[in-house]
Amino acid sequence: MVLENQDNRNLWEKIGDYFSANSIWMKWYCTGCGAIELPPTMTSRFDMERLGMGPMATPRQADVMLITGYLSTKTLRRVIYSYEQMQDPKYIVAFGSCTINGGVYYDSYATINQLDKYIPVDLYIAGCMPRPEAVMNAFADLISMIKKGQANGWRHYQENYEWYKKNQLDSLEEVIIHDEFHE
Amino acid sequence: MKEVKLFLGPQHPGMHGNYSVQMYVDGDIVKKARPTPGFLHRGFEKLMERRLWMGNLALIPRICVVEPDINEMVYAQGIEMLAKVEIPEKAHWIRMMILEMARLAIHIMGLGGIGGPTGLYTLTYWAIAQRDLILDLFEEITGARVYHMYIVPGGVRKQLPDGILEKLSELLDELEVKIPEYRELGLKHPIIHKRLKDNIMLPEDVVWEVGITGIGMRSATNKEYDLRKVQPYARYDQVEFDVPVANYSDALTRVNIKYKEIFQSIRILRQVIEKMPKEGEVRTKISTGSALRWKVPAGMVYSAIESSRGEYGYFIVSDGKEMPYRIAVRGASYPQGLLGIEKYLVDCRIDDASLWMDTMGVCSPEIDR
Amino acid sequence: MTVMNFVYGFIILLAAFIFQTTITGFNRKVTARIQKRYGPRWYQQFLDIFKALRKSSITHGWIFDFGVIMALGGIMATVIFIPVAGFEAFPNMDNVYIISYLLAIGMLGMAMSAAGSGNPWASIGVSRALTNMLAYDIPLMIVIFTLIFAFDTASVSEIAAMQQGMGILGWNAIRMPLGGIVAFIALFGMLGKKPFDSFIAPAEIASGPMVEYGGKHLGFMFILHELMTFIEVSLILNLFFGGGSSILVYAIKYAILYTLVNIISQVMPRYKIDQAVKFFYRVPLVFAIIQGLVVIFLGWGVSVWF
Amino acid sequence: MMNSMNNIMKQVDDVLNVLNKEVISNRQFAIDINKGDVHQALTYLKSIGFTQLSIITCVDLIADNKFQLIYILNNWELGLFVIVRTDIDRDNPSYVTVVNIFPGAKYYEREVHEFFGVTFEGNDSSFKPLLLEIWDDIPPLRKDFDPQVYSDRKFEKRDSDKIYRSKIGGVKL
Amino acid sequence: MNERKSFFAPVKAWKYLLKKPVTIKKEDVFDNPREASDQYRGFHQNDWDKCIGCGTCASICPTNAISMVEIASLKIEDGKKNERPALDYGRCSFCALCVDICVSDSLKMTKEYVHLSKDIDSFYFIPDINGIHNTQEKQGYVRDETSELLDLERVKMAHEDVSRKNSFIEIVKGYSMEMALAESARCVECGICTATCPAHMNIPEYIRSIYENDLKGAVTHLYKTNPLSNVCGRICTHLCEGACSLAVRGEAISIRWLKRYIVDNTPIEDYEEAVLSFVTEPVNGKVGIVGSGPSGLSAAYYLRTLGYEVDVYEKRAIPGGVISYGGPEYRLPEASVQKDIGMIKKTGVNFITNTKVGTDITLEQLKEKYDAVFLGIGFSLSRPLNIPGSDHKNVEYAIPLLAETRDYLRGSSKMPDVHEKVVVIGGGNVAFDVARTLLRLQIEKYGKVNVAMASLENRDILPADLEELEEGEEEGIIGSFGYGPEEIVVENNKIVGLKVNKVISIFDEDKRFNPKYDKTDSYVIEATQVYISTGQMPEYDMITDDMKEKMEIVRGKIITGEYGQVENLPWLFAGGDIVRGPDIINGVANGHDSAYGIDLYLQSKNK
Repeated sequence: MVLENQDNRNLWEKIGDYFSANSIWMKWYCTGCGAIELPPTMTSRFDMERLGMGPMATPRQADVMLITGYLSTKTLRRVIYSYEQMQDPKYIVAFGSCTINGGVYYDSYATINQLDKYIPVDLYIAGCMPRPEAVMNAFADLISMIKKGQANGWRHYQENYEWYKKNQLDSLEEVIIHDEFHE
Repeated sequence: MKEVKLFLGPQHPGMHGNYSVQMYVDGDIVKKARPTPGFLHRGFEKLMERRLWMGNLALIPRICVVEPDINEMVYAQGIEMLAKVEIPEKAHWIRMMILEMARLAIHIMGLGGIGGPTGLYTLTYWAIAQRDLILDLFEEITGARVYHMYIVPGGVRKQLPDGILEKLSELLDELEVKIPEYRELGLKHPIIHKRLKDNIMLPEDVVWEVGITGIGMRSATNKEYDLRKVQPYARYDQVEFDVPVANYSDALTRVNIKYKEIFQSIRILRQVIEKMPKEGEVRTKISTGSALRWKVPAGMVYSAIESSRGEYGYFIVSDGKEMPYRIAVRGASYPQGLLGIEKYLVDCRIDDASLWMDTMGVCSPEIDR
Repeated sequence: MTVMNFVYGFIILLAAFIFQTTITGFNRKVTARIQKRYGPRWYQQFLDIFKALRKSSITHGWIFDFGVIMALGGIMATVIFIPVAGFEAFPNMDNVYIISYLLAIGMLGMAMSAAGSGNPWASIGVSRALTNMLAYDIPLMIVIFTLIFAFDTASVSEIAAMQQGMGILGWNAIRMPLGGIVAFIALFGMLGKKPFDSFIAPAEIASGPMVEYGGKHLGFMFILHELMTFIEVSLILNLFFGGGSSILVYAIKYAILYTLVNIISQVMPRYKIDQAVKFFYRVPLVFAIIQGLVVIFLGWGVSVWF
Repeated sequence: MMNSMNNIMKQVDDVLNVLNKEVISNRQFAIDINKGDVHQALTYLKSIGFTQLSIITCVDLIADNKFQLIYILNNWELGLFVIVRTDIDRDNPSYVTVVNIFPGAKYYEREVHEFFGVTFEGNDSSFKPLLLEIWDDIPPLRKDFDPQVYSDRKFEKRDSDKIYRSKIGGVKL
Repeated sequence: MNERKSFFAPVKAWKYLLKKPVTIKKEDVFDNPREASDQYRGFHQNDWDKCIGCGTCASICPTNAISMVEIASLKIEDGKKNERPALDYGRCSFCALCVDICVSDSLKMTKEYVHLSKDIDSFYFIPDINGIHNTQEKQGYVRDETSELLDLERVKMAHEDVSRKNSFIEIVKGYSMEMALAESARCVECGICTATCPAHMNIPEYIRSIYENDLKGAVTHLYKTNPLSNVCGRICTHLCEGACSLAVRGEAISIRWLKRYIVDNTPIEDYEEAVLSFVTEPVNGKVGIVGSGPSGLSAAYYLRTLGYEVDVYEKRAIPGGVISYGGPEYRLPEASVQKDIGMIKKTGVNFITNTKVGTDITLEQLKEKYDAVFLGIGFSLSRPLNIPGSDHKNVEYAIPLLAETRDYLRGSSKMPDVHEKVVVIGGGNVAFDVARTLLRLQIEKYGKVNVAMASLENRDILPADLEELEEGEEEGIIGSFGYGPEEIVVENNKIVGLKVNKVISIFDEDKRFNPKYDKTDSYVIEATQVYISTGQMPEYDMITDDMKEKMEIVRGKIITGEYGQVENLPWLFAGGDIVRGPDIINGVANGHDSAYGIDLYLQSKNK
């Protein structure tokens, strides 16, 4: 892991991190059931945009990917695929129990147990599912982490690409997505 | 022109939930569409065979994320049918209240949901914030916003907190004022009319062919095919309500029916508040002993109720042990989400694809399980 | 042409960017209010743009890159020719033709770049965007030609100047109400505001042309978008709403016009692209032709009302 | 309501070769049908008002070495459910599709194939995967499939014991 | 059907431009997140003082999120484990089933719901009263009567009504199958009972076997640790029920009656098969056992199952010791005693009855004859009471009476001589056994009851079980509890009564036995016969003096090693009352332990 307390960013990177922190676009991808608390977070009641966050339609534009709960292997392939499409710096926030140790589906044949084996996670939120307040707080935390230059999961992914790939292949057999589904 | 293959989802803003439709388009017209479910497959049916009858309570709400309560109800009802348990009168009324609140919540969200594909985001923002007030009420009754785990086999989990009926009544007053604003903004909007009217049709024979239930079915057949009327469960036979129907099913009709059902739910809730027994037990045990060792007599039963999207059923097989032998889930959106897409998304425009999902009510987690 | 012209041009460019981005940020708050919430900080739009510029980028071939540069170049060039309250970087070159021609370069650059990304959503988006352009451009051009006919000049600043002096009554939007309506509606189409935003509809085609842009490309696209908005709003403001006698008046009118467009678009769903074309050819086109006929044959609205 | 159900049951009994009847509730009954008679039964039931196919599913009766196919039909007019059951061989699970009677069966059968490995003759798409992707084990809803084992093999779990052990006597959160 | 179009209706939305937004204020989201509702299922808290470490929460947890972690700093007490639930927020689904089922009412949920971290370890925590962030958050979801998941009420056991006193019919009727299934379903399988039971019986396992209606399996579980299940199913002191985790808030499981259900209802073939299934191939080694009481029988059975040749010496005609001669018939019918002993006989244990070690054969001879000797002679003598008049011939002791009565009921002896008016001194279970036996004999002989009791302890601290007191009084015993005997009043060489004084205190400041009386409150209980039941003591006459020198005997009990081995006499093992005090289940446990010890000893010797 990158040493977190050591702040060896230069001025440009610090300014860059300031902008990154205050304008986080999340990817519009509801991977699991935690996504049901995202509409309230995004919309008027909790108004995520106050933090400068907003949903973005495509992975290319997004800064943060929210893994909202369990991931079936089928989804994980897409998640990895679109995570790699995202532009650096990029962050992952994992929601709820399922991403940490499998959650309710710990013995399921279709869902993974530990997310951080496959993609680097910057922040976990406890709860099943986390309330919008918890989600908002997580975003605030993420912002301060980015400001301090501590959200370096993407760098970790680059540096340990082999390790991540191996884990991905171990669990998924293939990471490539097949779309010849019906015909 | 060559057909282009497009993926509507799983990572697509027009797709609600983690679901995918592969579309082969010619220009803007969909020539062929194939649903791709399974992104949310967790193997519920297998996992439920490995949990205690009571332990499954933690699992079942998660089958359908947007409307968890129907799962609890249908599971509890099935077990009660197997165990031949009569639950207390008050529990029936509380269940009905929870179910109607849930229906209210999902219908409001669905009403706002048409704002997404059509671009009327203001409506979405309003509606979801409004729904949150219902979730607050849920939190007070059940202890959680989304996964309530409140309707349990044998009744409901706890007594209602004090003063909750008054709060509900106030909320209903507020909704009766606020919901018509959605009509002003949305349903009366000329452009919404343009986009929804005579569009995304659902003919009656298709309903029977595919097996679509719920609003889709009622909007096409002009019959009150609502399990609440046809096979009343809980105490739906003791409250008055109408089932809005139509004989011409375009997207606008379906949205309008949804709008009207909101007011029917409010009407039911008002009657529940009035007629609910003030005193009384709310739970009986389905079996003797501690929950670790509750047994359900052997047998099989199909328990079904009316969800916001149609007939929602569990087929439960028990072999008399502490765990279910087999549970099969009939997600209400199974027909419209799979065969419905394959057959009837054809010749729609790309623009309408996500509206189709919206107005038909396709809930991906219950298809995938 | 001197160095000073270029300095002025640069100043306009910078001012236009800052001004428009601020107005956009302000309008995000206005939008939020309609949606019953508080919304982002007023300078959020700046943060978004700089954030995007800071990110890493990926290229999808040189057309993709070149298209962005070309679009940005075209648009920046256009901004320089926009007269702002009588203040021009290159006097006497603010010809409507030049502006619309340069604007088209920007549009085409975007289209080229988006198509170069190879994403089918982008292709659909581009085709929609061009269809959309065709839809609003015909009525708008008819009205603008009418204006040129009426005022006998193609200079934007002159047209703007001619509307001043009679207060609100001097505005072309009042003098030629049908033309004003057409221009106002066309402004929605130009800005890609609802109901005419089907080419970037996120829920339908995943932001269309923008789908493959990320990082710096996206940052440039944002800058481009701000500048383009400035051009389009300024053009309509100058041609139909009397421009501005001073920078302040201009800025206020600009802000009001843009906010009006925004709050209207917030209560609008979007048309499908075919419906948008049908709409433009049914209402604004007819209005534009009537307006043209009225001006040419009756001469109403040319000098004064009636 | 009980009456109409009794009438229907009587009718069904008269027309079809019903092996076994079971009243489940006053709106629901089950009939066991021979493997060969299911199509006739479904056609007949459809003709008397059971127009909607609610679900096709399967139960793995591993003790009897059988699969039990379940067809649940819904009669909206009378508000009745009927559960049609038939047993098929578990070792060579294959059956004939009912898509020609209920087109909606297409995906249900495909799912049964995926979860239990029952093949349906005449439903070409039933052999394709539906919910799973790159599946490499026996069909998962069979009783002899243990998801825990599969999960342990494929998806590593965190060693919670180790984490707890490090906490005892140590810092509590 | 559908709404009409309206061009200007949507514009009404603009009114919200100037209205206050519905958005929750920043402070309520970030600084102090909104307080959740009163029922909110947030993070856990656990009151360690209340928690007994039963692990029921871990059993119900549908997500396997709770594991029980041993906390070294906690003491192990009866009815408490030194484990505490630890939560894995990588699993928890916040269903609160753990809260609903918590037997000790210690696990609760708070209103706290925000926990964010990059550090995965922080999602694993062992909750205490302070919760996850050590902040003592407000309580959220708690269990109440409605959400209760336990069954706190026992299945009522049917008893014979008061007419039972007319005969020695067994009082407790036993569970029917439905009752036993219902009772067994209450168990939460915490295993605290196993830890408390001296014999460490596999209680949760056999209760589960009952629940699964697998009686043969249940018998197998019983015989793993207790070969006297028929006896223990009836008259065990059931320490387990005192420790039962359900007893914290409700009624303990009727473990004893369930055990009895097993032994009474298992078909005899299954029973025999299960019992004999433990017997292994014979091995080289002979063990002699002195005394066929519970510990002797237990040692004999386990040694036999290990393959040793076992001889049991019994001074009386029938083996069993206290179980054959001590317990009253109405609690412990002859048939069940004989079933246990018969089973042990069937395993091949050789009983040598009517042979008193010390007189008929000496311990030295046994030492020569056997590789090891187990001493399980029990407390066979009554402790005498030295008050004036206690040397009268009509002053009788408990043990002879009980033994004679058993013999009388077997038909091998005449009826004990019971007077019309009797008084029993003592307040323990044995005293009640005596009193109630006397009462039945009186009815048989005279047709009416006149039995009085006197004990130092008053009703509140009576050593006997409450049900003994209740049933005894129901049958007609007149008790003077809290009145200590001063003298047996003898007039004309005939006992006329027992003079008692009110007891002020039993123990002095040093907690030594030293009763103090209030002489002003005293009276005479009329009786012509006095029975003394104030305790038993061992009879060590077979142990020679030089052996006695080598062993350590403290207050009548032999000090042994862990497995019953006497320290300086490695061939000698002891168990039962003479090691642990009067209790059948302790005897069984000692016997089992000693069997293990003997096996170890013989194996090491044979090497």
